[in-house]
Amino acid sequence: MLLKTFQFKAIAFASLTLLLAACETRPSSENPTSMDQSTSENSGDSTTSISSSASIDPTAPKIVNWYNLPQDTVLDTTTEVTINFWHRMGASSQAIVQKWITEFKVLYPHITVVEERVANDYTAVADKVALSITAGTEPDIVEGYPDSVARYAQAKAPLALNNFINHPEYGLTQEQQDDFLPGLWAEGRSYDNAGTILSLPFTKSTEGLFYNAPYFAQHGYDVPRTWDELFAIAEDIKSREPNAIPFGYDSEDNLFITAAKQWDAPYTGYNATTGRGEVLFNNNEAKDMVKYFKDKVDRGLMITRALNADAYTSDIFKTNSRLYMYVGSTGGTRYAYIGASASVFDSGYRVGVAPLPSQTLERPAQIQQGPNITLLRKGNNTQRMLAAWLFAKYMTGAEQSAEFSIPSGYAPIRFSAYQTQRWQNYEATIVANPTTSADAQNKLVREAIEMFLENSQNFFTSAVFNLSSKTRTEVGALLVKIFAYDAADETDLNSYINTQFGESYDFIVN
Amino acid sequence: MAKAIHLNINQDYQFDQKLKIQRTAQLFRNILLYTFLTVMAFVVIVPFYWMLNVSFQSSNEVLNSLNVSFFPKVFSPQNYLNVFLYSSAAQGNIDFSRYLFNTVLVAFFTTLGGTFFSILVAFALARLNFKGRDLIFTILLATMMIPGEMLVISNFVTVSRLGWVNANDAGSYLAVIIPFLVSIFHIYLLRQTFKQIPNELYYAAKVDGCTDFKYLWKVMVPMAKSSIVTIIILRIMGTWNAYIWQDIVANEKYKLVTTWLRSSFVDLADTGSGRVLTNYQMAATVIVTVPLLLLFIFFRKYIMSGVSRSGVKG
Amino acid sequence: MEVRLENLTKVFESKNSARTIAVNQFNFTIPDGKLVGLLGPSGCGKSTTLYMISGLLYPTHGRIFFGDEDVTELSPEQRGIGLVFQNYALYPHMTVKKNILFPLENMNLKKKSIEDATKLAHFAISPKEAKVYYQYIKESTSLKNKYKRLESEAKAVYQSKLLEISKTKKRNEKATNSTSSERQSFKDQLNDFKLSFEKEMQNITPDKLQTIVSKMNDAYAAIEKPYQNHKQKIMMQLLLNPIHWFDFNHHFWKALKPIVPEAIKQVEEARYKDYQKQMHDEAIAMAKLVGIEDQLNKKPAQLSGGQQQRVAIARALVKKPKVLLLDEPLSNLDARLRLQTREEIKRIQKEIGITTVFVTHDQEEAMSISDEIVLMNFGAEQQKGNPQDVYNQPANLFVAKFLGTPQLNLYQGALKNGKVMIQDQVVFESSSLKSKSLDEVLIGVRPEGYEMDEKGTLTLQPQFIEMIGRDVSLVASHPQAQTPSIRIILNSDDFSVKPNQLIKVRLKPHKTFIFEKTTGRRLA
Amino acid sequence: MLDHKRDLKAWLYLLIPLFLLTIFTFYPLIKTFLISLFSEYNALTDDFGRYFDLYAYTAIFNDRFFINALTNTLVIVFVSVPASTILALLIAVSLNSIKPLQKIFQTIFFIPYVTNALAIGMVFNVMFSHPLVGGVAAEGLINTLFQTAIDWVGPTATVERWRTVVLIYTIWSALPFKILVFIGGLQNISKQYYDAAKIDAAPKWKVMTRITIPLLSPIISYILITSFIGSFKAYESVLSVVGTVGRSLDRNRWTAVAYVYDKIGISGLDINNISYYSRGAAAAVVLFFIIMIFTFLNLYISKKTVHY
Repeated sequence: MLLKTFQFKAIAFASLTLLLAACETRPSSENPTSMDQSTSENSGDSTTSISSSASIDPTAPKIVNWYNLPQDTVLDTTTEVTINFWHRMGASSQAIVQKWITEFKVLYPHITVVEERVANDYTAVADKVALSITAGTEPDIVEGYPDSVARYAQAKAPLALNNFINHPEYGLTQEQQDDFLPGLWAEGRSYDNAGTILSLPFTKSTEGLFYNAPYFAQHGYDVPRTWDELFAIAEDIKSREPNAIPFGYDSEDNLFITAAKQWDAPYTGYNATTGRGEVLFNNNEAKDMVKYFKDKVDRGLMITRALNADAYTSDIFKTNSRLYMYVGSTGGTRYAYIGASASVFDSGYRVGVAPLPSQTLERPAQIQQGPNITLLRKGNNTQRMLAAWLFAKYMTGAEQSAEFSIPSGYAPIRFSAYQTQRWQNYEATIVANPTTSADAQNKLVREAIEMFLENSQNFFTSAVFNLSSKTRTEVGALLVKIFAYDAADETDLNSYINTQFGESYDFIVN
Repeated sequence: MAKAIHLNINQDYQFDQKLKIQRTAQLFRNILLYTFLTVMAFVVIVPFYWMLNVSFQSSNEVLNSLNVSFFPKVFSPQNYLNVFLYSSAAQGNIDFSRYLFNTVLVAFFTTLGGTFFSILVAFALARLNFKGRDLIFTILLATMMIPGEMLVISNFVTVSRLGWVNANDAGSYLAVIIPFLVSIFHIYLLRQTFKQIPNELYYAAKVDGCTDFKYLWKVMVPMAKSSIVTIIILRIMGTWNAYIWQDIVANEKYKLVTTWLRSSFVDLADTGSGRVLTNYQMAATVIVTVPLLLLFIFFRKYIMSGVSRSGVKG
Repeated sequence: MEVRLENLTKVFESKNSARTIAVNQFNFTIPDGKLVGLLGPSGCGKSTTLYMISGLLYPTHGRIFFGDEDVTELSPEQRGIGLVFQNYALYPHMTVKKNILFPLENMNLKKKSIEDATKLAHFAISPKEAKVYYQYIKESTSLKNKYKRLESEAKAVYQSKLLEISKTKKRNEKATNSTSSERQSFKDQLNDFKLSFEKEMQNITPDKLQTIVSKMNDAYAAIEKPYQNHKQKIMMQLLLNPIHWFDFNHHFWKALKPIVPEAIKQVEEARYKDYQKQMHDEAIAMAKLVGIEDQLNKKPAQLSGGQQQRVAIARALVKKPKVLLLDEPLSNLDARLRLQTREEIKRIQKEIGITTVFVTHDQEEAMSISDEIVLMNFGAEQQKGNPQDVYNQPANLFVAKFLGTPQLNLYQGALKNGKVMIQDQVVFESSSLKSKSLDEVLIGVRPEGYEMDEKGTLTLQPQFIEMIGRDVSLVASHPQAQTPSIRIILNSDDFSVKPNQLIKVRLKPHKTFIFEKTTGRRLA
Repeated sequence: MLDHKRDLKAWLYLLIPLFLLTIFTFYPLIKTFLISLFSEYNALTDDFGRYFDLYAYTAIFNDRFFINALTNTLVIVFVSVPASTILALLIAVSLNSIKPLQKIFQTIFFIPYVTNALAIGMVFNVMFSHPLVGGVAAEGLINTLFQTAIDWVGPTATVERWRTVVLIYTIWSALPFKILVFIGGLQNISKQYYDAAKIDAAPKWKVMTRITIPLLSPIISYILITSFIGSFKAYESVLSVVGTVGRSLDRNRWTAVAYVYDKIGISGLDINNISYYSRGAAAAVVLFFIIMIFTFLNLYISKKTVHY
């Protein structure tokens, strides 16, 4: 019976191989396909600096054709449209979006927006969107990171917003565009040199150094600006409290990427000749950087989330003992207080926030993170895409931006957000020395956002290509391995680091 | 004479001796058996003991205690209630009961449809003879060896073309139920059983003017009920353990318990530690395990003879 | 019901197109109400024949008639036969009662009896039309059967022709041509059938059949109509009262009985009869007939072989088949039970007088209960007739050898103008042999065919004496015997045999048969 | 032996199931075969690309992580399947030869079968857990019991260690079904064989090897075949036991299936312009053929050795 099966399969396979003969065979050196070429003129350096907005060359090849929206297009308010918005927001944020949808419905009664939380993390969202693109059931608007957008771009799925932005009636005026924080705005343009805009900034954050303010005051520490300063403090603490772990860093991924930037160690970038994204982190500068932190971890001065049994390091921080400073996302600012027991809070536990320390003061760098919103091309259904655009525009409005930031700690993405009544009221509520956890949170959030604004010139993002997210998670895992590795001696450690770097690199490019 | 008697006694004595030896050997063997079984049983049971233990610990204990506790420091049965009340941000505020409901629903229909189709196909393959039967059976056997992931993507495209993916309605259920409704493994198992039902019964039924279909349901199915019960259990288990496929196709509201068990209970709402609240997780696991355990205890007899049948050559 | 087999042939084609002819041109008629034993060594095609009669197998050629109805094309259930298998094939998961009920449950009694009743009603109401109509129905069905038969015969012929061709085929054009031509002619034939069928249909169809039918129905409706309204009302009333919900039909019928018009009374009766009860009663009756009424609630596994056997028979008979088929029904029973059940079967068969075919390889069995036996070998009939005749006048060597225990003894001999001699001793002569001469014949002698006689012409070397119950048999040897030892049954009065002393015997003519050695044909 | 006039009926029984199978099994299967051969297949546009060649296959066989994944799979297959089978057989036989407590034991041994595989995998993970930095979290059960501080499943766990845990888990979770099947089989063996053995005063082990195993051999071969097929597809077990929630499974711990999932998750082309997706498909196909070969081997061997 089963022998028959085998024959049957064998035949099937034979026929396939016959097909093979009929088919064209690949020339040895073949140029990469569409997406890669489009980015080929992209700046050669390892990361696209955002503070200095890249020069636009309209003749450069476009990653996707700009959708042609005639200037005289008018919104057809008679026919109903339904647009889908996929995201991964937590409950509270989702509630806000739902509120916006109802408000938006009042403005445009004929547009129905269906928001949906399709996954737990952005990669999963991207997977779903990718699959839905294959199946032709993709949403109109999706929340996500640039590398996902790059992924969609392989199917020419993202909608180029340029003509929508430039539309006299429904678009954005120049000052409206300038109202966006330049760095964030530029990110939407970072996919090619033709100035194609594929995304609008949505919820943005960076990493900040959160420290136990009273404790610092008590021992007369100044807020550290470099890692050396930070670890000097850490050692001092350690000398006082032997079982303390003075400093925590929540995201290993971020630590590696940011530190690499600060150490001026290549991480990822675009190959100058082929123009394809490439992985570069396997170099000595990066290894030195890793060794620097590994040393601190070994000396019990530092801990990361993975080393903390997958608990945010703020977890220990909140106990007002052992851990007195940590680097976390400003998006989660409030968690510096949330969960801290009342007794701790009443005992005078207060949190301060500062920019991320850097290796040298000359080369500060701070990762800029947080998802954007991207529109997806819906064939030639202009009205539908216009509707989607309008909602996107609405969500990124000053009012909304402010509304979204205050509870979360994400920074408003538009300057005018700070002029809104809502923001003013919020500012008014902030008290100099809060006595309730809620007040303290508000104060801290405000400080975090200020920090965000003041340092936005130090923001950077990494190159965006089909392996970038894989690289990101891999370097994180790499860091954890090395930190957790129990080295016999210097040489052993070096060899281990080398092998691990090598493996990780092979793994990613393979 | 006396000597003889003495001899006899002696022999009897030796005889007793033999008996004793045998008895002790027997005893020894039993002791061995029971110790072996008990040890194995212990090994098997430990994870469950642990599951229960954790499921009764307080959140504070699972998050902050610095050494394992073999019994809950603070006995907190309320976990079992909280599992249902707990709506973690990570799950977009869809609570456990919803997932349980989905699972039960899906399990019900997959079992119903799946078993029904398995019976039909197995019958056709085992009883009726028609051109190309062997070919079909061969192909089926071959597909039994396919790793499921070879099918995932194409199937995803198919179901989404049918508009079932992330559908906010029964569509999501269809997407979870339909694609893997027909299980070749079960067909195989059932066919083996059917094969063993003597042909004469079929001829007799024919003579009694019984149609094929009626014969299937009135004679074959009752005779194969143990195998069918087994299939049902396997089906339910399948749904209970379904992970990847349903996670891909169904949107949050329509996913099944496994997803919940794995990715929910991430502690963001309470203390923001970002850790998994294992006590809730385990409580939930216990909740989904118990009904199946009862099911088994209830059907033990059938299941046992059922699965063993499947082994016999057909 | 008489069963007629017309040159029945069954050819099994295995995948590698090896053809085995299980039954070959078998012709036979089973008289109505008789019990016929199909007898033969295993693999002689007797079971195949039985299964063809049952409809589980379809013949390759030939026809099967129940009475004058051609059932060749009919499926088992349509033929209305009862079949008892060698291993009884009882449904293990059903109780004895359920087993017996099973056939009844399958034959929609209600529908049938309503139809019959309606027919009667029609005859009662509008005899003229009814007569015409039902006549037409009858004729048309038989016509259909006829053409079905014709077609299938033609098909069989066509296929056999194709087979011939494919055999003689030498991979050349002509062969393929001939096949195509055959196909063509076959097609034409079918066409002709179709045409002539339509024509004949025309003939038997009474002019304005429609009007007749409608007339008939109207007449019926005319009577039924007023009653129907009544019926509705009554039903409503009953439904209002919950007491009636349980066993509704019963109450309903009770209420209807007085008001139902005479003409359609049976129809309504048939409609509201409690068929469950009827089936149940029939099952019980059957159980009584075979004597297992006290086992009804047991599962087959709990019964002895003999009881299972009876259940099987009951199940076969319960739907009152026209023909009862038994496939080696006794072979699974021990010797004593076998005798018992044998009688039992005979009794039951006589009691309901059903035409019965009984397949066995045990000649004693067959001979003891059959009204008539058919001996088969190599798929062909060897001899048939009343058991005793067959035993006394075997048609050929096979039959003679197959029947009778101990087996008949064979001697090598010669035939010199009418005289049969063994070792130059004339042992037998017969007028029927005239003055034939043949130097090689076989002399078959039944064990009881010897007589001690000083002047006997046959000299035997005794070996020992065997006593089986009352009869004593002498085991002896003879140089010309086909077997090393021969058995002789002596009548106990004359046996003064001393060991190792030659004895002389005479052959009884009517117990002695002469066969042609080469063909096994019987000479005398 | 029954002559069938109409094939049509049989097809009616198969109609719907075959239809479903065609859409959801045969079609994707064939498509995957094709994708694995079109080395520039673009999953997002479902565009097969220009080239029909075996590059995807060469790529995966030059990928040490695929080889590594295969090795992991094979280890799981060749350790856990025989081990669990033998263990299950022993347990079943012992269970079968005791009277008191039998049912209770049976139930206990069946429990793993009805628990959610993933969840219980996580229990194992917790039991073997080990904090990378002292004093931030508790040692797992095992480390506590044996007074060790070994990383069994964490990022620094050595191959031997995490494999041990995975194997323990896979064996553990494979036991119940097998025990069940064997007990069923043992109960079908008629007592008389054993009585005969008693009369011949055959020693216990001889009874086992000469009677029990031969008579169980059809069931054993069935178990082997199905569980080989099953464990070749292992993935969730590893993921849940030695993976961490929220992080992708460590590449060194991949099984073949994990490899497939990773590759079909990445879009676009690798440095040699071979679509990752095609590579995933190729890996799946390779796995498929390996499984098939092993199944035939199994069947062949069982044909030789099984007494039906």
